[in-house]
Amino acid sequence: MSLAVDLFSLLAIGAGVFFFLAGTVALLRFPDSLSRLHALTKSDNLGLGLVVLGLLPRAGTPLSALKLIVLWGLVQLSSASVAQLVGAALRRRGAAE
Amino acid sequence: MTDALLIAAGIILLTVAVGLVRVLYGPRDVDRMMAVQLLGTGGIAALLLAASATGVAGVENVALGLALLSSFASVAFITASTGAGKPEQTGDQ
Amino acid sequence: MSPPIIAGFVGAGLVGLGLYALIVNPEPLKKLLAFNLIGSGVFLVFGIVARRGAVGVFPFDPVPQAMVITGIVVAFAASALAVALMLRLAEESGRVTLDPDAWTKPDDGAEGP
Amino acid sequence: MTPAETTTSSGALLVLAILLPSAGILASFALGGRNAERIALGSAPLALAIALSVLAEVWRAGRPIVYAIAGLSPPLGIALRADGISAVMLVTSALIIPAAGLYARAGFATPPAERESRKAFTFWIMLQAISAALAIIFVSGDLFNLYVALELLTFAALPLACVEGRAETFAAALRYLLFALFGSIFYLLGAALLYGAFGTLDIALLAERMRPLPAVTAAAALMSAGLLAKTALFPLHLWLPPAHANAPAPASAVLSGLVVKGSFFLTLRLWFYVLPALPAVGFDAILGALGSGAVVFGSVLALMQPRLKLLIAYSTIAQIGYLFLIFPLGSGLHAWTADGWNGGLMQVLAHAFAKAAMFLAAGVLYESLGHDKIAKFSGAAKAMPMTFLTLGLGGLSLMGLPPSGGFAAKWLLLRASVASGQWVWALVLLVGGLLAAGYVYRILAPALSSDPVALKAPPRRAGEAIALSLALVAVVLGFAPESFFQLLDIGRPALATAGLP
Amino acid sequence: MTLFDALDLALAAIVLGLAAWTIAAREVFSAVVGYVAYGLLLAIVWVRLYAPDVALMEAAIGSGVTGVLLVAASTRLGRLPKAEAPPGAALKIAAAALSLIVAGLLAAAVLYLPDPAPSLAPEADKDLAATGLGNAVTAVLIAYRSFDTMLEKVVLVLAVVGVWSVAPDRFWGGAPAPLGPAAPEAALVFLARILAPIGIVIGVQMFWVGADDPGGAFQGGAILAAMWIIVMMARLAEPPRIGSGWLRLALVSGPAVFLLVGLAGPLMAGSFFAFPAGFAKPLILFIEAFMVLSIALTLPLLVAGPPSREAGP
Repeated sequence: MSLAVDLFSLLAIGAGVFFFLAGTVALLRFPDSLSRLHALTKSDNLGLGLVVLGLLPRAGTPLSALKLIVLWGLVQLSSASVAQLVGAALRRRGAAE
Repeated sequence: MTDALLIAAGIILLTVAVGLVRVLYGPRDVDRMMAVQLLGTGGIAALLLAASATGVAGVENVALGLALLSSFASVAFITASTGAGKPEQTGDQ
Repeated sequence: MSPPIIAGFVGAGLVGLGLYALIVNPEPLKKLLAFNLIGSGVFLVFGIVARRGAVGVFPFDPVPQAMVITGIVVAFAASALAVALMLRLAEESGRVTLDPDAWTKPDDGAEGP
Repeated sequence: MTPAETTTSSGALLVLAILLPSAGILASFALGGRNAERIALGSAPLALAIALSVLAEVWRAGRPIVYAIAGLSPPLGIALRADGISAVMLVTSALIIPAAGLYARAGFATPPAERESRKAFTFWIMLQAISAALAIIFVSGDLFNLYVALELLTFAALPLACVEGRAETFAAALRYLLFALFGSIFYLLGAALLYGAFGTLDIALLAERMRPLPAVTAAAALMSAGLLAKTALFPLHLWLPPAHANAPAPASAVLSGLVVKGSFFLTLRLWFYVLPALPAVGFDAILGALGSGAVVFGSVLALMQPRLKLLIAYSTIAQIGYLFLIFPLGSGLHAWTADGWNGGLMQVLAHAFAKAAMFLAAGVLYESLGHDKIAKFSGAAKAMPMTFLTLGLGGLSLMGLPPSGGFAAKWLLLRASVASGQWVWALVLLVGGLLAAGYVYRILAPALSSDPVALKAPPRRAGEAIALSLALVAVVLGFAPESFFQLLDIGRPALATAGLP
Repeated sequence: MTLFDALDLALAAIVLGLAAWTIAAREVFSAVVGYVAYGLLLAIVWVRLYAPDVALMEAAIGSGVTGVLLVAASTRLGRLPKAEAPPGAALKIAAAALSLIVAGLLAAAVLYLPDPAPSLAPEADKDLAATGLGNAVTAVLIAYRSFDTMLEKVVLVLAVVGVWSVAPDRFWGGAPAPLGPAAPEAALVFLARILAPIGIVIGVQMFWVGADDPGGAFQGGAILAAMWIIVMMARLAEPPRIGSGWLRLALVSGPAVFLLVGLAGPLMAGSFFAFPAGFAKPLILFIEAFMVLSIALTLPLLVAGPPSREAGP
């Protein structure tokens, strides 16, 4: 049982790490701001989501599990909104140029 | 398992830190901001992993606080740079 | 190397970096940033002291930590005051400078009572 | 001194001395409008009564009075401790602050048409804040509590410096703020190291546990640097002249007379109370040398100032310099130590009164002449004799001529330097006195001419009288009896150890 | 070298690197961005030092609210012409030498602190039962060193007066400028609408659990303050008029309640700022509740700056 859980955690967290890596590579290598933004938002949310998923079975109490989920939800919300805002700012700037 | 969690935390932290190169090179302010946003998320993930590995009490609350504020700086950047109705400030040199 | 020792070097480094910037950078806002760097370095020293004070079951000495919490709030208040002054100075004069000679007007007698 | 010092009788007075102005700040802020002025002036007699009671109690007890807040002794709790110098300084600030307040009633009243005005609201709250901050500085026995007090003092002094709201006052205030922030953060850094080394920030406990460690040397250097920046000791004085000279007169009086003494007082506490057990590493000579530099530099610059308020501000830099002669002359256990100590403290008091008087007089002068350019003072003394008498009496104290507190101070310092064979300080005292005579002469000489002068407004009698009475206190200090110096010695650590067989 | 050491060293290097960036950056705006990132990492450093209470403060105030303040300032000041001449080489060398000496002195001082380190942890814990609290840091702040905390709240009131006092006379009594754009993006409004209620719950919870767990009045207040700021940035609320009596009352309520309870100490428990045995925890929570309110109002007002609109009728 515990082995299976650990394996699950490791897999999820490993995948999460991969997405953070991907996000960073995108941030560094993609040619323009808008595409960097798209890649980054998706990867960084998936990354955190997978890490949270991997940690859920290890949460001691239901409350801390709930906190983890709320936390992920908050980051998801923030990240999506910020992406919109940045996108809009970029568009405005593009139009101004 | 503990080691695995710590390694994961370390990789994430280093990865997003490498992303900070964007803070250095920009070229635009939004690029700098994105790097900070990524750092925030990565920091939260690393914090959660390290907390789970070491069992330090109260770290969840810190992570929750960080999550709550993760959009804070970016929103401030955007509202400040567009707030006064002036064209967005760019970092292009 | 234990975290307190590493943090000690970070604290010392931050104070040094901040002090250098405080002296060298002429822009007031950058001086304020430098002050904040020094501040966080100082708070780290408190944090190290607190962590070194771990005894038995207590992982840290709570007294220095409480002092840092007080200090962070005061440092923020100071930053806010400095920013308010800079913005008003910019509004009144169109520039923000600490150069004392910028304000000496030769003979207008407008100085305060 | 016992480690677990507990509350002595009448110790509660010390808490009240702090809480009264603190409550005044909060009430003034909440009620707003004209209440700020009413509360500030209305509470002043009470503050003076508390200060005098503290003085009487310290004198009666013959040893410091102590209050352990929350009934918790250091190291976990905070203890307030008033010794002789605390009591005397408390009274000094309880006299000068209301004097500045009474003087300011004319300029800082809320205009009749308004419910509340920016200048009045700010001024009256900050005046009380200075009194609260100084009360803590004079009686607190805990270095972190003193840090909070230092910040309180900065946050109070700064808006006073720029309450006029002109660009140059903002610039001066900004510079002041950056120096002050540098000062408090370095002070705090030193406190962190001391806590790390000894596990307490209580002054008495620190003195007891003191032993030479790298952390102590570093803390001493860092805290001193921070405090010197706040005291505007040469070469960290750059912020002072514009900040003090551009503030309105009653604010300048408090800033120059009292506020810089706050951080000086802490420097005293640090070196004489926390660190006396440290083997001398030449710090006292360095402080004395910097003080001497300040005396010469400040005086020479004062000689060159075209405006009276700037001249007085530069003279503050010079007079602060004298204070630091207390470190080479008042430390250790020698025959001359008492003279050095008493002389340094007398200089604190004499300068506080003389400088406050001179800034207030300069304010009256400005109102009446419409300017404060020294070159155009011709004949003014005849038109406003009381003001120039105040400037003259204050100048007497600055020069160190009898009869004045300044004379007593410099005479004692001179005696100590001769007795100790440290002639260089004697030379500084003489040169400083001559230079001060020069800049006081510069103010008075043109004014005494018989040229006709046109006043824009007749001098404000009440303002003149307040300034003159402060100047008279500075003169009367010159007649301080021996018992006054005994009072100053109560609780002085060097004496406590000297008394032991 | 263990894994932890490697992680710590890496973290230390990044923190110092970011600090160096903030002072080296040419544009003030990018320096501020670096500073915000630096603050985030510092929060992690604080966790490593077993100081979650401080980490929360650093995240909320050191990085968050200070970040907003500095960002706004940098966009407004960054446009101004540079008045100052760059520093000369001699000054740079002297400053570098001085900074090196100070940093070296400090590092040596920290390295050679006595071992075993002195600590008040056992004493703080011994008296903890009397306060009814479980979080020693909260106990230090509100009970053992309550005097500091009360005075620090007075400092905050002075800071507010100080910030207001730089306003032009005609605006006295009016409101500070809005924090956000005239027409905020829909995404921002949406974010504020969702985030603020959740943040308020979390902030209140942090204050409430702060008696026993990491958190407390400062942390809770700081989070609430951040929420109010984001709501104002989305223009869902406007900065209040500084002449408002209610605002004034709420701002001083923290220190005032603290001071009054402290004054009542001799009657209740025989000493100023002492709490009566058995009744300490409710009193502490009572004081803290008002402190949360004061902090939550003070920080956003400090960010909003001096009034810049006429008071109106």
